[in-house]
Amino acid sequence: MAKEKNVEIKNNNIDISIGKEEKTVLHAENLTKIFGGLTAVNKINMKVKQGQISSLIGPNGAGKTTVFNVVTGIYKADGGRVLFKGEDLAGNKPHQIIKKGIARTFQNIRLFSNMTCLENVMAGQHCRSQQGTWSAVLQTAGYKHEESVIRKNAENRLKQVGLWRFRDELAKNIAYGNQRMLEIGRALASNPDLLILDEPSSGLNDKESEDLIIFLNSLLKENLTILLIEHDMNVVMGISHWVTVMDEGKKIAEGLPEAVYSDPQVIEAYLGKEDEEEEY
Amino acid sequence: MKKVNILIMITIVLLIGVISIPVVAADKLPVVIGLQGPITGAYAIEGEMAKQCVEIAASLINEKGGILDGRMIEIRVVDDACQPKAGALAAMKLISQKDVVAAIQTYGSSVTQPGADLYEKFKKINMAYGAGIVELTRKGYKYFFRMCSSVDKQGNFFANKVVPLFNAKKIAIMHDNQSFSAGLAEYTKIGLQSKIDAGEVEIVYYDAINPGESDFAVPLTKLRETNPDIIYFTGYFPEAALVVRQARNIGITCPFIGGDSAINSEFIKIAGLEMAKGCFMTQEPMPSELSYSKSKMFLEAYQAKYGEIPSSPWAVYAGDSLNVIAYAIDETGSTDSDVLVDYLKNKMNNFNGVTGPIGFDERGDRTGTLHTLYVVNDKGELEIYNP
Amino acid sequence: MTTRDIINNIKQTVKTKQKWPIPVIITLFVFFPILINNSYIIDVAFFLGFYTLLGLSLNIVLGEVGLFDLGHMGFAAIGAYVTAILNTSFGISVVILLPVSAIAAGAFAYLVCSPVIHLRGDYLCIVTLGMGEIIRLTLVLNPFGITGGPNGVFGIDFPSIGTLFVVDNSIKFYYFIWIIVGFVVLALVRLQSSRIGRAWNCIREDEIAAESTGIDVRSYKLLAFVIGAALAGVAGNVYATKLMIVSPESFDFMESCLLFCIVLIGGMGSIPGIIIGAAAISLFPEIFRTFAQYRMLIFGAAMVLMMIFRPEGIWPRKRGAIELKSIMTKAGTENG
Amino acid sequence: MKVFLEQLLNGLTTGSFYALIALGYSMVYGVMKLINFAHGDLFTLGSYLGYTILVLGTAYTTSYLGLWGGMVVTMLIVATCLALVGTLLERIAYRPIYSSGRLPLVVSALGASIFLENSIMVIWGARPQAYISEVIPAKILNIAGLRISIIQIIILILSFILMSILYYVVQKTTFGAAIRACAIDRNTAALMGINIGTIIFFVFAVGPALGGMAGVLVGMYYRKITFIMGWNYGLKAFTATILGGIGNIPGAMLGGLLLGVLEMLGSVYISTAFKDVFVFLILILVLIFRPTGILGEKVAEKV
Repeated sequence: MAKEKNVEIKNNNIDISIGKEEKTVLHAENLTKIFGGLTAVNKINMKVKQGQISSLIGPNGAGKTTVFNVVTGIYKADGGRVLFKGEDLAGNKPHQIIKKGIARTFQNIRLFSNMTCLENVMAGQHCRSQQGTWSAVLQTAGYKHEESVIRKNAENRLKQVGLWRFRDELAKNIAYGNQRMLEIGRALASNPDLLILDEPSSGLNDKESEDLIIFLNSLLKENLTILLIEHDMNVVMGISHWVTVMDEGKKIAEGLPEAVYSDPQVIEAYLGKEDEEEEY
Repeated sequence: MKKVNILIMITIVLLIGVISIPVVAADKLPVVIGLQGPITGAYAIEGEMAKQCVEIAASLINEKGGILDGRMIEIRVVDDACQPKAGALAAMKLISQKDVVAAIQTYGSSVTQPGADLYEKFKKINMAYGAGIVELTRKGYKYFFRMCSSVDKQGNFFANKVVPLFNAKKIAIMHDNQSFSAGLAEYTKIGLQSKIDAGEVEIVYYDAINPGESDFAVPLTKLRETNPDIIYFTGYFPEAALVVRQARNIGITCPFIGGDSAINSEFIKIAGLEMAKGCFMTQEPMPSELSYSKSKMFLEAYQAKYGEIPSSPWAVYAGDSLNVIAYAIDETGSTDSDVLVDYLKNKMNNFNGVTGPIGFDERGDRTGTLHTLYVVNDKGELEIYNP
Repeated sequence: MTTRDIINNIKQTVKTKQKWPIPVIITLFVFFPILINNSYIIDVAFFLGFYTLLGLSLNIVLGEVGLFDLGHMGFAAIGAYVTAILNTSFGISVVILLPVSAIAAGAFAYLVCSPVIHLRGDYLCIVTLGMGEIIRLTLVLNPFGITGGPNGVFGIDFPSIGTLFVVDNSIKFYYFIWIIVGFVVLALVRLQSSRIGRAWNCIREDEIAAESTGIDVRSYKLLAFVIGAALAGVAGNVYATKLMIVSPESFDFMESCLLFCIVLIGGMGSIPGIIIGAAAISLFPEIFRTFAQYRMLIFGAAMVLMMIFRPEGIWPRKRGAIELKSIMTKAGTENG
Repeated sequence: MKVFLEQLLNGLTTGSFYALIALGYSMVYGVMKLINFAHGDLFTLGSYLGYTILVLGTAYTTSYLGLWGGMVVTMLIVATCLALVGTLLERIAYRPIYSSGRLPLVVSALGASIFLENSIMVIWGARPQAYISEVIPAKILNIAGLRISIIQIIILILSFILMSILYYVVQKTTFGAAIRACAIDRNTAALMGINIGTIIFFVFAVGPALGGMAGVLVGMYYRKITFIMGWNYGLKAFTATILGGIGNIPGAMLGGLLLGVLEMLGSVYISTAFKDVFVFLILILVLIFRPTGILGEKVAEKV
């Protein structure tokens, strides 16, 4: 299984002309999530197009992360539904959803701190392997082969995110920026079709965020679709093909970056917020 | 490489173990007899007392010049903390010391069991001083002897002597789910069966309390509602004392009769004299009641050394076990187990020990122990009850 | 020379990859009973093996997955009683009962754990604790008169293959338990480095991340419990055949606590650590028996000091290249 | 009915013992996230200290202070000693390893428990001790056919007072607010300028103090005390803590009383012997259907 994926990736070096591809990968319909009294996400509609980088932006507490958590099955939607490649994701557990091809990262990095970087990435392929207890105990040929494949993929991914030199370091011991990359590497290890990144550039310095932008663009060549939550306007404008803006749980605008950027509502809700922040 | 570490560590640890084992005395002169008892743990007191008794008994013999013309008796104590696992290890510890000719076994039936199996396997005479459950002597052990009496005898004594004495119709039996007391309750029931069938008596209450607990208000209230003529509590003294107190507090006035582990000085201390006095117990002769020539000597020696006479009859049985074994060795002039077994079971009868005449039947049970009914008098002493 | 030094030395020898210790140690180990001609010490070594087996079984649940299990002795009790009852009342050979008791304990674990597996940390801890107590109490209360109540069940046979080979003395038992332990260790080492082991550790590190990395947290937790319980069941079986009696007080809360300590003193998830921990727990009382009543007192103090000066355990698991390297070479050869 | 009321009273009496001990567990857990296994043995220690004071001091206590005065003084001395021991325990066995995670703490707690239990055995001996009757008001009242011993009433009243004081302190005062804040999030509380040191001191002083007093009360009520009773009471009290919602102080009180009554009901209507099985079953059921206990509030995991 994992092997085939691998091959597929290798052959997939055709450059997709950005924006042409119109096939919808992820489709959220009237997505609603309520915590106790407050409606964190209110009837959100959004589409994520194949082979594009879409962004979900908005001020703190707009409910961006909640959308992600509903999509990836950590929270259960209170209304509406999420379609992935036309299939309703309702009732799927997170570990089933990643198997379907949606991998994610977390806002506050969640790595397996006391495991080595390589192990972290290897763990990322769990859903792409199926050897059981007995074959592991008896070290069957099938098991050895799968393990070697996992190992090879892990190496490739680790090289891809540029952390090969840290392969035997414990995840908790590497620098913050590297931890972010490692988390992305772990997500990529499951060979996803849709990669969901929760504020990947937060806590990175300019250099690092630039590298990140380049890296994300390079991922598109793997026929990946990327959905990211972002604060940093520059990052968003730099790479997004499609931007959705949320505020207080509602969608207030969506469109091409430029359009959104000049949208008065967005400026009011989003940039206005930033002014306030500056005052304090 | 992991394995290497494992192995190294194990050997290190085991070597420490080896070093720490007491070295077996090279000098074979003394006759070594093992004592296995709960030196630590919840019943440490029983073990401690048994140790003292055995030492006294040994010293009395040694003062007279030992046995087998001039060989001293040496006691080797091992601790089983009153746990089966520790019991098995303790037994092994004695067995593995080649110079130990016989073992005096421990307090508590479930601990005695694994020990008995091991001694049997290694053909070592072992004599139990505090294991009441009947099954022990029903398993055809050859080398196992029981100095104390088994619970069925006591059960029958209660059924045939005590019940008529109080001419009781409604009987309440309470035990605490531990080997000995559950067994005693069980065999009392069996002993009563004939009377029950004849419709003379009925068991109105038969239930267990949890050992180690302190609050028996609930079971006692239940018991009160059945208003029995007598209560038979087969458990141990700590619970017995509380049961009496709480029973009296909630207005149960009928006679309280305890099994042989229920009443001792501790019982009186805990229950308080005002509650304890007038409580009965079915018991083999208490140390204080022992009036045989040998017991006098023994108890004086004990008092001289420890300032009081042993409060537990089991401890004295431990001492007597030593006497019997020593006597047998002296008579047969041999320390060979089979010879001794043959002598103890077939030839020896009515050896007069501290606890009276001693003999053993084929199964290894002691013959000729008589139960009596004791009562706590106003001075808080146990005296034989004669109405 | 503190334990720390000893361990460091050994670690050195291991690091410097000297091959000589292995055969030496193994031979020492194999011939130990013949060298030490003292059945008491051999029995102590047997019980060391017994506790190692239990420690390893608990280590799967506590060390690998990080689930607090304070009722683990209950599973051993299931194994022991299944063996005892089936053997004494139906005369089934205890060797056959070895897998049976494993399966019984495993199945039991599956049944009782599946409803509570979602509980976190201390809640799971108290539930397992309660479960252990329930098992013990039920055994005492002798349901349907099969568990023999407080007396327990006795007269259990020795393990034997027909009549030609019978495990009937300390030395044979010593080999019996340590061979089992050997196999278990081998299996666990392999599991640790497999995707199963990784998944377990992921759950220990961060459940949510594990879940969204594609690990079915619930079923992997259950798997750990079932395997752990099954091994405990095996231990129980051996215990029953060794002592020839099983009685409830051998499986009380204190014992479960000791198992807990074995894992933590040895070092979570570290197999050599577990064996050291087992040694510490099972040999300590034996070695210090001469101290009689002060023994457990010292023991308690030792546990506290241990945690103060080496909280990660005597021999914590060293994560790193070694295990992965081996796989890498395999990968190389197979895909080259 | 009469029987039921009597039993209810007994249930509440044992319940209040559990509650007093449970408070110790709950407070420590709330602040430290540590199951203080040694707490049960602190309770035993309190019981033995009370015994010694009463036995040695009978002459003084009864002659100078009278029965009641003697009792009060004993209580106070025991409480102080236990507060001391508790804080010492924290300093020696727990403080050095806060940094190294929770599991080492658990082991250390177990070790401390074994140590305490056996030191008690070494000091006072293995045989059970009994509170002497002279120092205990042993009168039995007969109210409307109900037989109630004075000591029972004392226990109920005293534990009620103690608990209501604690309840007031924790729920109504700023200091209490600080404690609750720590229970929710220690680090944030520290950032808010709450002195964690003081809180920890308070928790490790008051918890054992209450436990110790419970110990004295148990001694006075049942007279018999053994060095192993800590396990039993500790286990029950801990169960009570979870039942009420661990880390939640009113919860501990409720849980304790509830457990006492449940036990009573269990042994009346099911079987005395199966009582504990019944109790643990209830506990497990509660945890399955309300994992955070009765009063514990549900906290959503922030992702």
